Amino acid sequence: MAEKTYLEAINLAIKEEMRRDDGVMVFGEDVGGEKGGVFGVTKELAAEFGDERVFNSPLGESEIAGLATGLGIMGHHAIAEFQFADYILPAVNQILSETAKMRYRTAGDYTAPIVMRAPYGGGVRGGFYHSQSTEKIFAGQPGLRIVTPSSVYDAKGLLKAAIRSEDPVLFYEHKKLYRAIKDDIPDEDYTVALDKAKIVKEGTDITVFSYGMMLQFVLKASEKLENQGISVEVVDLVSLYPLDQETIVQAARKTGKVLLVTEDTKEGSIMNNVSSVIAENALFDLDAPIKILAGPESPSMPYAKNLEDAFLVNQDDVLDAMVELAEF
Amino acid sequence: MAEKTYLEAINLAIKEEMRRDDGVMVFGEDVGGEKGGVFGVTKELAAEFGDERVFNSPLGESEIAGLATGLGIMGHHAIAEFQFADYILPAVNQILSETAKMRYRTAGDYTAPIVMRAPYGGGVRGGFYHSQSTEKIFAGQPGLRIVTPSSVYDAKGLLKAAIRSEDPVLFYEHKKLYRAIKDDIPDEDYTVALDKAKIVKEGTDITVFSYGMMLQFVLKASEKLENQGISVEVVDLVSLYPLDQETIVQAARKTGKVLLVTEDTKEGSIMNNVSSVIAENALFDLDAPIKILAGPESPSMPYAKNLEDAFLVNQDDVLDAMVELAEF
Amino acid sequence: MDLKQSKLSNKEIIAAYKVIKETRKLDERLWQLNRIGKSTFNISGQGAEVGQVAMAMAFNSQEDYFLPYYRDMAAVMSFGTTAKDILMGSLGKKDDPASHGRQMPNHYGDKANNVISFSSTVTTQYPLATGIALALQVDKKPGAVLTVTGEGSTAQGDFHEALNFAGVKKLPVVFVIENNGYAISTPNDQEFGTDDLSSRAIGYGIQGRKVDGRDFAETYLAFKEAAEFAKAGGGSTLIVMDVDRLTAHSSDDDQRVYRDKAEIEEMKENDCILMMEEQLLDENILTIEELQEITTSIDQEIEQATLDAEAMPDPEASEIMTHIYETGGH
Amino acid sequence: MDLKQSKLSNKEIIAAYKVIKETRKLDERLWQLNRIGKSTFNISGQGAEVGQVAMAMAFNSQEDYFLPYYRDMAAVMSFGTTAKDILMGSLGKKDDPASHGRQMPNHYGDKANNVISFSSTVTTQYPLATGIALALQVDKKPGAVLTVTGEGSTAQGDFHEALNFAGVKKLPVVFVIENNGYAISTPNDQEFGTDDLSSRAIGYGIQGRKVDGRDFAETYLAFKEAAEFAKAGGGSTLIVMDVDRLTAHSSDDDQRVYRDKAEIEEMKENDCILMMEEQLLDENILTIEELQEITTSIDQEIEQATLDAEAMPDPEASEIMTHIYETGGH
Ligand SMILES: Cc1ncc(C[n+]2csc(CCOP(=O)(O)OP(=O)(O)O)c2C)c(N)n1
Ligand SMILES: Cc1ncc(C[n+]2csc(CCOP(=O)(O)OP(=O)(O)O)c2C)c(N)n1
Ligand SMILES: [Mg+2]
Ligand SMILES: [Mg+2]
Repeated sequence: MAEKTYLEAINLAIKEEMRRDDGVMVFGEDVGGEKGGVFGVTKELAAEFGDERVFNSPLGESEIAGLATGLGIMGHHAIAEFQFADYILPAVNQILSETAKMRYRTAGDYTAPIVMRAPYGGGVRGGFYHSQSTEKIFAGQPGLRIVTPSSVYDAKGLLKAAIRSEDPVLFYEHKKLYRAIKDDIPDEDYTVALDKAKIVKEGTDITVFSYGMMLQFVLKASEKLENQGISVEVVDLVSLYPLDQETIVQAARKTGKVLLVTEDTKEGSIMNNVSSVIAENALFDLDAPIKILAGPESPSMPYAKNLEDAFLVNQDDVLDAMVELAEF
Repeated sequence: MAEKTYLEAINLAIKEEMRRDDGVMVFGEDVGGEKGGVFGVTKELAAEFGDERVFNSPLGESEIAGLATGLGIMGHHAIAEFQFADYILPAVNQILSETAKMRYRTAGDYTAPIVMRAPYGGGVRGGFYHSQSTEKIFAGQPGLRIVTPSSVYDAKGLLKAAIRSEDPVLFYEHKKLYRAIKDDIPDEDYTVALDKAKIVKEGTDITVFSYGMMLQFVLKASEKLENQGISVEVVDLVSLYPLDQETIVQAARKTGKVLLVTEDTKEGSIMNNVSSVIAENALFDLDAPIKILAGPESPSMPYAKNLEDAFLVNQDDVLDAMVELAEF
Repeated sequence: MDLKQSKLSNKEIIAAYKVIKETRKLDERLWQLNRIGKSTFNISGQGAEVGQVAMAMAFNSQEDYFLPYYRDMAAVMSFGTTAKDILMGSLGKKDDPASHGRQMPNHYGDKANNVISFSSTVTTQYPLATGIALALQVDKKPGAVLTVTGEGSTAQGDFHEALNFAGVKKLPVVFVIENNGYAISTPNDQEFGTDDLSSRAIGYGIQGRKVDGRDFAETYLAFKEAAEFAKAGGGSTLIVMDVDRLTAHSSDDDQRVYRDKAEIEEMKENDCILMMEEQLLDENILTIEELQEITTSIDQEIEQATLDAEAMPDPEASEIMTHIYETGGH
Repeated sequence: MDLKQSKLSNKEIIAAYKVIKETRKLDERLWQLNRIGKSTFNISGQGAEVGQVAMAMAFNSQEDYFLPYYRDMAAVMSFGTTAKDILMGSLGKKDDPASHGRQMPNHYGDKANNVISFSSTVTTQYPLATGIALALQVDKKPGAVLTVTGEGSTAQGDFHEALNFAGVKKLPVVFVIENNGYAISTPNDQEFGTDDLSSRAIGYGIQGRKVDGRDFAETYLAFKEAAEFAKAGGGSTLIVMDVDRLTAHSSDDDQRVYRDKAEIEEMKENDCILMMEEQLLDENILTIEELQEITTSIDQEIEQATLDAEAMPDPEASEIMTHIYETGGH
């Protein structure tokens, strides 16, 4: 066991997979050379694996996605970094039209076994274009997987699984978690399933689903509530698309009271998909409306401190919503 | 009153608005000259309004969106056509990063009062890239409106409202409806609200929400059911984003049995958003799970006839789902 | 240019001609199948066959990779795809190598012959081609990559992003623009502000060439040079190949609406295949009888291929839920 | 080139210099505010001020429109935005004309001075600029459009799509690439395969120019010509302006990690402002005392502007639900 941050766990996963498989390549804006990414996630990789396998791409995200997909067709498990999840948008066409459909449109003759990493989420004073949760835009494209780790353990194991997967995986990393969470993780090789939600805490009174930074708030709140005698089941979605419907439905049934927490704007967010799975499959087990706690219906996170604070769901909001649901 | 097809109604709306407002311009791939669009929606416009106001753009969708937005900033109510809703994907970055956020990010100093038209939907043997329902990709961006007309009356009135609106509007047109539906519509000028769902048929036993081609199936099925003594409330969503929550919740409450019908793939579709509005606001009024009838969780509509047939939700599927819900 | 200036043997030239002619005949058959409702779509390369085959002959489907676009039937056939394969695609058959009945007609792909699957969304193949080429480069493999798009489609951002990257990495790619004068109904002067798209190469630090795709030898030589340059590590070349679009844009279009009658007539009179046949006779590569024989035997082949393709099984409805993920369906 | 070769009057040159110097001083203040935590971000144009002001002077904010990028503080100030305005942006104040506290610092915009709002997503302003220009053209208005991006950002598809369209319509736009050698840590040779990005112009049928942004007169004359050409209906020009990036990419970066110490040193020695000041003295446009006076008065202005900006109200939290739609909130 060794203590690592979320960021270090990701860096380590890439390193170990690059050692294991010569075909793995890493590229994106500023990921190579001495810089190793604007967050430092790919630090030391160019030094260890050389400039051919780890390199800076020019500043074009559509090309980054197409390049990765082409490499994938040739059998390379390529890892492309989008500098911010906001900047994956120029690549939407490549990802939806090519990457996601390659296997299906050739009945398996060609595939794109690649990983596209994207740091998402707000609360870093990054304003409109460094704070967004863009995962929802891709959620609804069979052929594609979208996952996000919300713990240090998962950061490493999930990324390893993504790299080894024969499916294209959008790997969302919460940028606020990079240095905010630390944990002891095994030294041995392990992976985390790409398609399974995780019950991170068992409970009997209410069930809360979340991921990313918000999950930290949920976990803290549930500890508090535990002291007040309220038992909270906490589910980390892990797979944002396709959803792990089975685990979701079971966890919702267990308590009959469901809260979904996301920092994204409510309408259109991943949580709508979760809610509708529950409403279709567990309706008669519910004792309360399916509540979604989300960001405001406003375009994006503003820069001014008080505006950002007003925009971002916070620890108190989460606690209040959980209490309210428990008391319902 | 005059009988028009859905396509003619759209053409007429543009013509009338161009006569009313000199600032309205029309462009997109092949929309100008003698061709007037691959579906003929913009026929005769170049002849009447000249090549400066109606023109063929080069084949670049990001430019089309950026151009429209720039014109919008200068006060032009521009109408951009994306040849197929599948080909709006290269423009996602412009639309989400610029168009949708322009008003908010300048606190109203700059706005983009434009319309972006996109023919969507399947059942035309168009295969993967001429059949998709891409509206979901944009549903979740405050600042943007997404609407779609599902009747001839609305095709004209809704487009007029979109052109006059000071908000950017994605105007989705179901390509299968272009020539499939005809109706008498008023000769007088009228508009249809951009933000209101419509109860297109009142009923008391079940409530079915839909739009596009699927709504036709719902309407036909509900006539049949009416003969069998089952009374169906049919709601045309009209506004796909933001949803008209009030009308949706009321209509769901009215019967307590809700079916949502879309031809899109289920998870991530607009219907998830509708479901979650109902599950949050009308849960205790429900007498049945919120059922979504949708396309399969498969990447896109294939070409071979039997594959397309298997993929597309059809009249029988709709009828069966409605009967099942009524009998629940 | 004389055909023989290509430095190809008569045998090779005749083989090329056969593919050209077969493609034309096959395309005519596809239009028929469309008219009688057996396929719902056709988009054809009539007027581009000579250039396409000359282009493809500079590559080989063992080590090179081809990312075509929808008009590239002749080029794809040169890479090894058969008439029956293509017919299966148009008829939506299970054994269609391009997509197993999933994609529209003319969306080529053929793993056995290194032809990579094409989507309808134009120019996405350019970035993909850079990925294929980078794999060759990093894996120290000998091949080069050929990729094609239409001149209208060069307006896409992907065109630029791919060329830019290819220039940085000196990738072994030959990027081709088939310029047939129109993007559906939109003529060249509404598509771009230059008369010579190959002038774009310089801005990426790659080679630029312009060839007349109606001229077999000129086209072949240009591509041969570009392919060799790529394989020798010189980097990419952008080649603009002028061709004609003898037909409407597709079976959903009628070009008489937006093109002059005279322009269409003239183009038909200068049909590249007629010109090549004249050359074959003039240069004594084939006699008129031999030409006739070739035509007859192609007719028979197409007939047989059609029967064979029609007899093949359709995909099963349940296949819509297969090959979505590694594990199958959802 | 001598400053006077610009054909500008001494008065105009001095006015230009004042903006240049003020920008530098203001930027230094912004770094301070960042270091003490009053703003959380700064991205600066140090090393580009001379070129930017020379560029902007060829336009006027009555009839022309400017779509800048984040390093364009000097140019934006030439268009009329004040130090206080910019400080309000960095401090996230309600009256910040760029975004009313909504966007990050250095995301310029100023309706009163025809400066159009900029987003962080690079190069989206290029297509927007074509829309502004087309409106001018169609509405028969006299102005031209100036838009700028960084050299790394030219790899975006939007760069290409916009230039392509501008070429077709002969739009009155001057497209600018500020080449400071790096995109964050990525040097020119990893960004594109050419030494001369202005060679891309020809492929779009527009004019291409390359200028040394450290040379005031050369830069001004090139832009003047391009602006006049645009306004005369000649169409667009692409101008590559070489500048330096004296600072790190932004306050989140440290360029010593990836740039040679010597390279940084040399650049600092050749600081464009020092060079211009030498010229001002050499050409007897200003005396050393006058230079000193200007600096002193700018220091005072910046001081006052900072106090003024800090005293301005913050936006109210409730504003996050305003200006979303025509009707206000959701
Ligand atoms: C991204 C995208 N936008 C629009 C279309 C619709 N479309 C199909 S072909 C075509 C014209 C292509 O013209 P060109 O590139 O000149 O090729 P040609 O058909 O003339 O060979 C258009 C607009 C598409 N397939 N993809
Ligand atoms: C579409 C997009 N991708 C990535 C980024 C992140 N990013 C911001 S600035 C920058 C480098 C820009 O380099 P260049 O264009 O040379 O401008 P410079 O900063 O050197 O002036 C990058 C990668 C972005 N803002 N937008
Ligand atoms: Mg063409
Ligand atoms: Mg730069």
